[in-house]
Amino acid sequence: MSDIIFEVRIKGPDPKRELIMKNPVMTASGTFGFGREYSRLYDLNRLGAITVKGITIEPRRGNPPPRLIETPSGILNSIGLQNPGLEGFIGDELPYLRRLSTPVIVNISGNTIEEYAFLASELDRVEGVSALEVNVSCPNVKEGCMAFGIKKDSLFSVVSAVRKSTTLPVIVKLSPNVRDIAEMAETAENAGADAVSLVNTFLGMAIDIDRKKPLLANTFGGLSGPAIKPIALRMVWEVYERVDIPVIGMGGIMNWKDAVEFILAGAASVAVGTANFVNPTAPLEIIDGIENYMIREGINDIRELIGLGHRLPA
Amino acid sequence: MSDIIFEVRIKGPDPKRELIMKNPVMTASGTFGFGREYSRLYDLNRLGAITVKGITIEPRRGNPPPRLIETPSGILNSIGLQNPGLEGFIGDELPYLRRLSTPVIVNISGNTIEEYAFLASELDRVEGVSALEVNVSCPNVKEGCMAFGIKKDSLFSVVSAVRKSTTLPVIVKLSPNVRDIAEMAETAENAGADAVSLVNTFLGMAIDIDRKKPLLANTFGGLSGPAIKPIALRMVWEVYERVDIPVIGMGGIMNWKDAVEFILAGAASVAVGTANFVNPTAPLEIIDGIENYMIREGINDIRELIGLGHRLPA
Amino acid sequence: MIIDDNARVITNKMIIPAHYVMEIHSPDIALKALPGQFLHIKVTNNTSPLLRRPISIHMRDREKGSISILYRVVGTGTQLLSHYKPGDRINIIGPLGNCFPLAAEFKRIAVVGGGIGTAPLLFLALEAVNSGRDVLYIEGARCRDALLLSEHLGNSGCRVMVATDDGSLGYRGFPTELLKSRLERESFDAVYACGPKPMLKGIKKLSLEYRTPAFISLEERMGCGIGACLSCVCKVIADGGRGAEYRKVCTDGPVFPAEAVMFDE
Amino acid sequence: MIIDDNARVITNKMIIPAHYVMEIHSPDIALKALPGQFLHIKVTNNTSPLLRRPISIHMRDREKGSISILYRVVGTGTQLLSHYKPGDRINIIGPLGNCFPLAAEFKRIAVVGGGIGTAPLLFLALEAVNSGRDVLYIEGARCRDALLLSEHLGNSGCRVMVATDDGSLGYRGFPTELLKSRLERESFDAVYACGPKPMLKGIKKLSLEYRTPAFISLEERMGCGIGACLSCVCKVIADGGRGAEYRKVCTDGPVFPAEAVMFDE
Ligand SMILES: Cc1cc2nc3c(=O)[nH]c(=O)nc-3n(C[C@H](O)[C@H](O)[C@H](O)COP(=O)(O)OP(=O)(O)OC[C@H]3O[C@@H](n4cnc5c(N)ncnc54)[C@H](O)[C@@H]3O)c2cc1C
Ligand SMILES: Cc1cc2nc3c(=O)[nH]c(=O)nc-3n(C[C@H](O)[C@H](O)[C@H](O)COP(=O)(O)OP(=O)(O)OC[C@H]3O[C@@H](n4cnc5c(N)ncnc54)[C@H](O)[C@@H]3O)c2cc1C
Ligand SMILES: Cc1cc2nc3c(=O)[nH]c(=O)nc-3n(C[C@H](O)[C@H](O)[C@H](O)COP(=O)(O)O)c2cc1C
Ligand SMILES: Cc1cc2nc3c(=O)[nH]c(=O)nc-3n(C[C@H](O)[C@H](O)[C@H](O)COP(=O)(O)O)c2cc1C
Ligand code: FES
Ligand code: FES
Repeated sequence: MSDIIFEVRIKGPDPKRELIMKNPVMTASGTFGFGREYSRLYDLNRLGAITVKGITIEPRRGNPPPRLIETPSGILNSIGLQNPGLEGFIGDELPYLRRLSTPVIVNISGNTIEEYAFLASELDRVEGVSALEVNVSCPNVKEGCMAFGIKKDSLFSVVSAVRKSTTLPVIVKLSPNVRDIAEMAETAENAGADAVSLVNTFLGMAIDIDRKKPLLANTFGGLSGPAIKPIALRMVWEVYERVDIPVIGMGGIMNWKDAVEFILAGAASVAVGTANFVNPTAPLEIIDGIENYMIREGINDIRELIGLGHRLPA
Repeated sequence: MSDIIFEVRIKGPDPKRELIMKNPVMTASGTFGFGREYSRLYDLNRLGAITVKGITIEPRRGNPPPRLIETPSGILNSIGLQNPGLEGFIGDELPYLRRLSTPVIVNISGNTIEEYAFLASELDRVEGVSALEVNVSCPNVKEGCMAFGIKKDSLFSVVSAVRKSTTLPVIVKLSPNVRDIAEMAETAENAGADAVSLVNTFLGMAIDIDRKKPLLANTFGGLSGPAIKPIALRMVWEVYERVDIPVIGMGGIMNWKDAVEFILAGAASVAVGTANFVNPTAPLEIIDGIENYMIREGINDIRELIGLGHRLPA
Repeated sequence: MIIDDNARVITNKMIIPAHYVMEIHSPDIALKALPGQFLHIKVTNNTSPLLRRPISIHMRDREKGSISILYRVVGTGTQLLSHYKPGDRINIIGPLGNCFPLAAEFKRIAVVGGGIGTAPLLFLALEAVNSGRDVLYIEGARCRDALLLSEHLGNSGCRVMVATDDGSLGYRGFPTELLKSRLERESFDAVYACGPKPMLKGIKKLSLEYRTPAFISLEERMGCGIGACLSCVCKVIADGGRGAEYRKVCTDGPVFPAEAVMFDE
Repeated sequence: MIIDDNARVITNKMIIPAHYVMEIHSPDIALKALPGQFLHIKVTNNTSPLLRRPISIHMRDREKGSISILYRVVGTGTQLLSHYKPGDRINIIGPLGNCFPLAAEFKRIAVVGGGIGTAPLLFLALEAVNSGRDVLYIEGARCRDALLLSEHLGNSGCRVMVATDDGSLGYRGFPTELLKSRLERESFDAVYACGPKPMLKGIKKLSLEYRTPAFISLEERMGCGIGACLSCVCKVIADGGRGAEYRKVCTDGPVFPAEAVMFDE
């Protein structure tokens, strides 16, 4: 390790409960299971943070297969929030995660505002949870979730309810399926979010021309991967200009160069999603790559890099 | 030619001015110049229709270069509506196009509602113009255009104004940079559109990590190509369920299989855009491919295929 | 541990049209691999096709430190795979998944492969023979020229039978029919199968009918290949037959007890 | 007509590290090609990289019906190009763009290539010599080992001079400086150049200073390559020097009169 200041912090209402990441690279929810899977490939303690698969109060079975379709430079998924539920998570998954030095961010979803608030208050005092990510942007479930994230008033209500239920740092995960994502980010900020993360997947589909029906059993799915990177990057750029809270950038980050683009656009931290499937050690390579880039560019503190793209003269 | 009914019609207010395409394949505005360029490669009379580059009243110089960036399975462009203006188009480009048997659709853009109305009324009686495509979705110009297409009230006003100014079939080109494109399509329909075309490009960007600035001189650009296909297809699917006017589908169509997906999703006609750059004879291969598919599937009339994906049992 | 290896291609040869065997130098994977496991293979450095391709381990040679795959070219990914040349580096992750359970009490077994589904079964059959089991190996194919393995198995110690759709060699008909006729005559402690879905359905039926445990290897589209993304699920019977749940083909499988698998119509 | 050809690769050889010459069998393009024109080349069948790559025509052999390109591997596209083998098919569109104007009155000419910019100039120089012109060919490169063409030109009838940044061969310094020293001593009817932007700026300056027409070949990112998409524009002087407008490098160029080109700072 060099002298580079690589630490990223997300402050919540309680100064003692700040989310402290040793580097700006985390994993994106739903692409990294509950961490354990990838621990068979490398030491998870190297990561800045781990965001786990989206959790609901009750276990969910998810959507029928096929749940995944490859598209040009992207994938469509319709997992449908299959998860072991709050208790299953706390009982079966968290004990392992707790042993890591890497902070754990729990991604939560609900069908109602009350469900979000309940999850937040239940997780508030659970040891080993460092922050909550409020998923109001999953396009793969019939009720709730994305429905909350694409309208200002419901977004405000959900975030306010979560805010009142926990003193953990609250990250709001924004949907890109909106006209003006910066406005949504602003709404989340006004409702008490400590950070916003973006983007979740774009609603998409594919059709089987032989069967003449949608390829995904669920008709629609969420598009992720390098295909969406240009749009995700633009959204991070726009949001950075409108809010004062940290922005966590994601969407198609495959390597350290992509990550640096997001940081220059304004991301205080980046999340690696689909890339984990293609190259499981991508997060580590991205950590090293950003650091080497900073050394090469003579930038000592990651904070100088964040949003630098906006500040340089044309 | 087989006995397949391949003709597609878009009816306008004047029964004598119907847009009649001999096949469902047209070119997408801005990717095919004014046709002449591609006539050096093949006979343009084979196309269902030609949509020309977006026209404004006055000539426009466009944005500074670089105007094009390659992204994973896509491109970002920021041409900025460089065009010879209405007079230049009528004087220099239309005479050539008029000699073709293929109908010509003129894509129009304005900074104000009055400009749209003026263009529509001027083009109304110009020989050789078969339909107008109202571009309320170009993301690459500072004023007007996309600003009109992403809000319902302004969209309604522009389309109504154009509708009043011409008896040509009016196609409204929708922006995908909205939350609910079906709602926008409905608005266009209510304002008098004879068809909707979608999608225009997605607003995106790329950053040069060496210069630490946006790669496109114009900061943002429009994303097109196969990367966006899953989203575009989903939007066509949604719009088809909400409007009764024909839908012209586009966004990442590279080959006949992609085109068939759009038709199954509900497109009465498809437009080929970025694919022209990659494979200039793509439109011809798509025409042949759709026809062969119909023969193989025993479908005699293209109208049976349109939206078929919605009608088959699960 | 899962091994992430930039491995060297030793050979990559077409054996019959559109079917290739690639041998890859990867000592750590060769050491650990079990029959039924698979590799997750990166076929390109570009972003399209984006995902890795899951391919079963067809053979391994511990001494040489190599593993082989047998694959059929069906699309872009397998096409790209067929372009690798000896000496090229290929990124593989493995060994992944569970394996065919060769329980001690399974002394007489039948192995049934249909088409390319035969790929993971050679490894299994050879391990079974080497551990002193009696192995009947049934390979099904469209026609004589589409058979993949029979020769290799010739002097392996397996009993080999062949079913071809057109009767150009061996039994005329499906390998399940051939298995059924054997089940009428002899009994097996376990059946192992891999192949197209209708064949696996047939195996499940026979397994129930003849009360013989059967283990089938499933395919599903995969993202991560290591159990993290939940893309690759199949439906299995849960709650003692009253319910259903989704299990991951990549880590709970690819091998499942036939009776547990719910084939949707 | 523009020719869209699924052409056969004849050879594809590295000449110095990262630099290749590919010869392609394409009789129709060979017949029509003019010096300064380019091909738009499809480098892959996948969607990434999506766009074709513009590469100048380096040589042509009408009898053989072939054209050659000289290219430097700088990214994914040119990397893929370097993997083509003799016998492979490659899709090319061409010949595209305008050409270096060899007006009848241009009897004594200077041709200046910097780095890979020398690629389109061999074709030009040989045509000029064959039509009885006096040609001074200046090639600039980083160092002796990076020189691309000098040998080919050896017995072509051109006068050849070399400039290397490090002085390892010929003049030590930029090719523009070498040209300037020639312009002090002899006069040319026209100068033709291709190379990095700073070099082309230098050529423009010399053209104005020595009142010698100069024609420079520009590069810009291209979409269609045939004038339809307006991606590839460069800024040129318009309205008799009072205004500026954007012209398409693919069809209005790639060759422009140096004096017309506006180089932004
Ligand atoms: C655990 C496992 C082991 C496998 N072992 C082998 C093996 O040993 N040898 C071998 O040849 N193949 C094997 N396969 C299948 C192999 O993974 C696919 O054939 C391959 O991924 C196709 O890639 P492609 O790019 O060539 O084809 P694509 O262009 O991706 O697809 C071609 C066709 O196959 C369908 N398809 C692709 N992948 C899957 C999938 N995973 N499930 C269902 N349909 C699919 C597509 O929809 C399409 O119709 C295995 C699959 C799994 C899940
Ligand atoms: C008319 C014309 C003729 C050309 N002739 C030749 C030739 O004869 N030989 C040769 O080696 N090259 C030539 N080039 C350049 C060649 O097209 C590029 O080097 C090539 O497209 C790069 O592709 P890539 O995928 O390898 O690199 P990429 O990965 O696409 O890019 C590598 C680097 O080059 C930059 N770049 C890529 N394309 C361009 C461009 N068009 N303009 C400016 N910067 C770019 C990228 O931003 C990046 O920094 C020519 C270009 C033009 C426009
Ligand atoms: C298979 C899969 C499952 C996902 N599940 C979740 C989830 O449970 N909760 C959530 O907020 N986002 C989920 N996402 C979205 C990702 O966290 C991420 O926002 C998105 O994939 C964009 O990043 P990427 O392009 O790097 O993958 C999922 C994505 C994928 C591909
Ligand atoms: C270079 C370029 C220029 C374009 N110019 C216009 C335009 O002038 N008017 C318009 O309505 N759409 C324009 N478009 C959008 C296309 O018509 C089309 O909607 C979009 O590219 C999506 O289709 P594709 O993915 O097949 O390219 C342009 C697209 C590109 C790539
Ligand atoms: S492929 Fe990711 S869980 Fe199986
Ligand atoms: S590349 Fe399309 S106009 Fe030049």
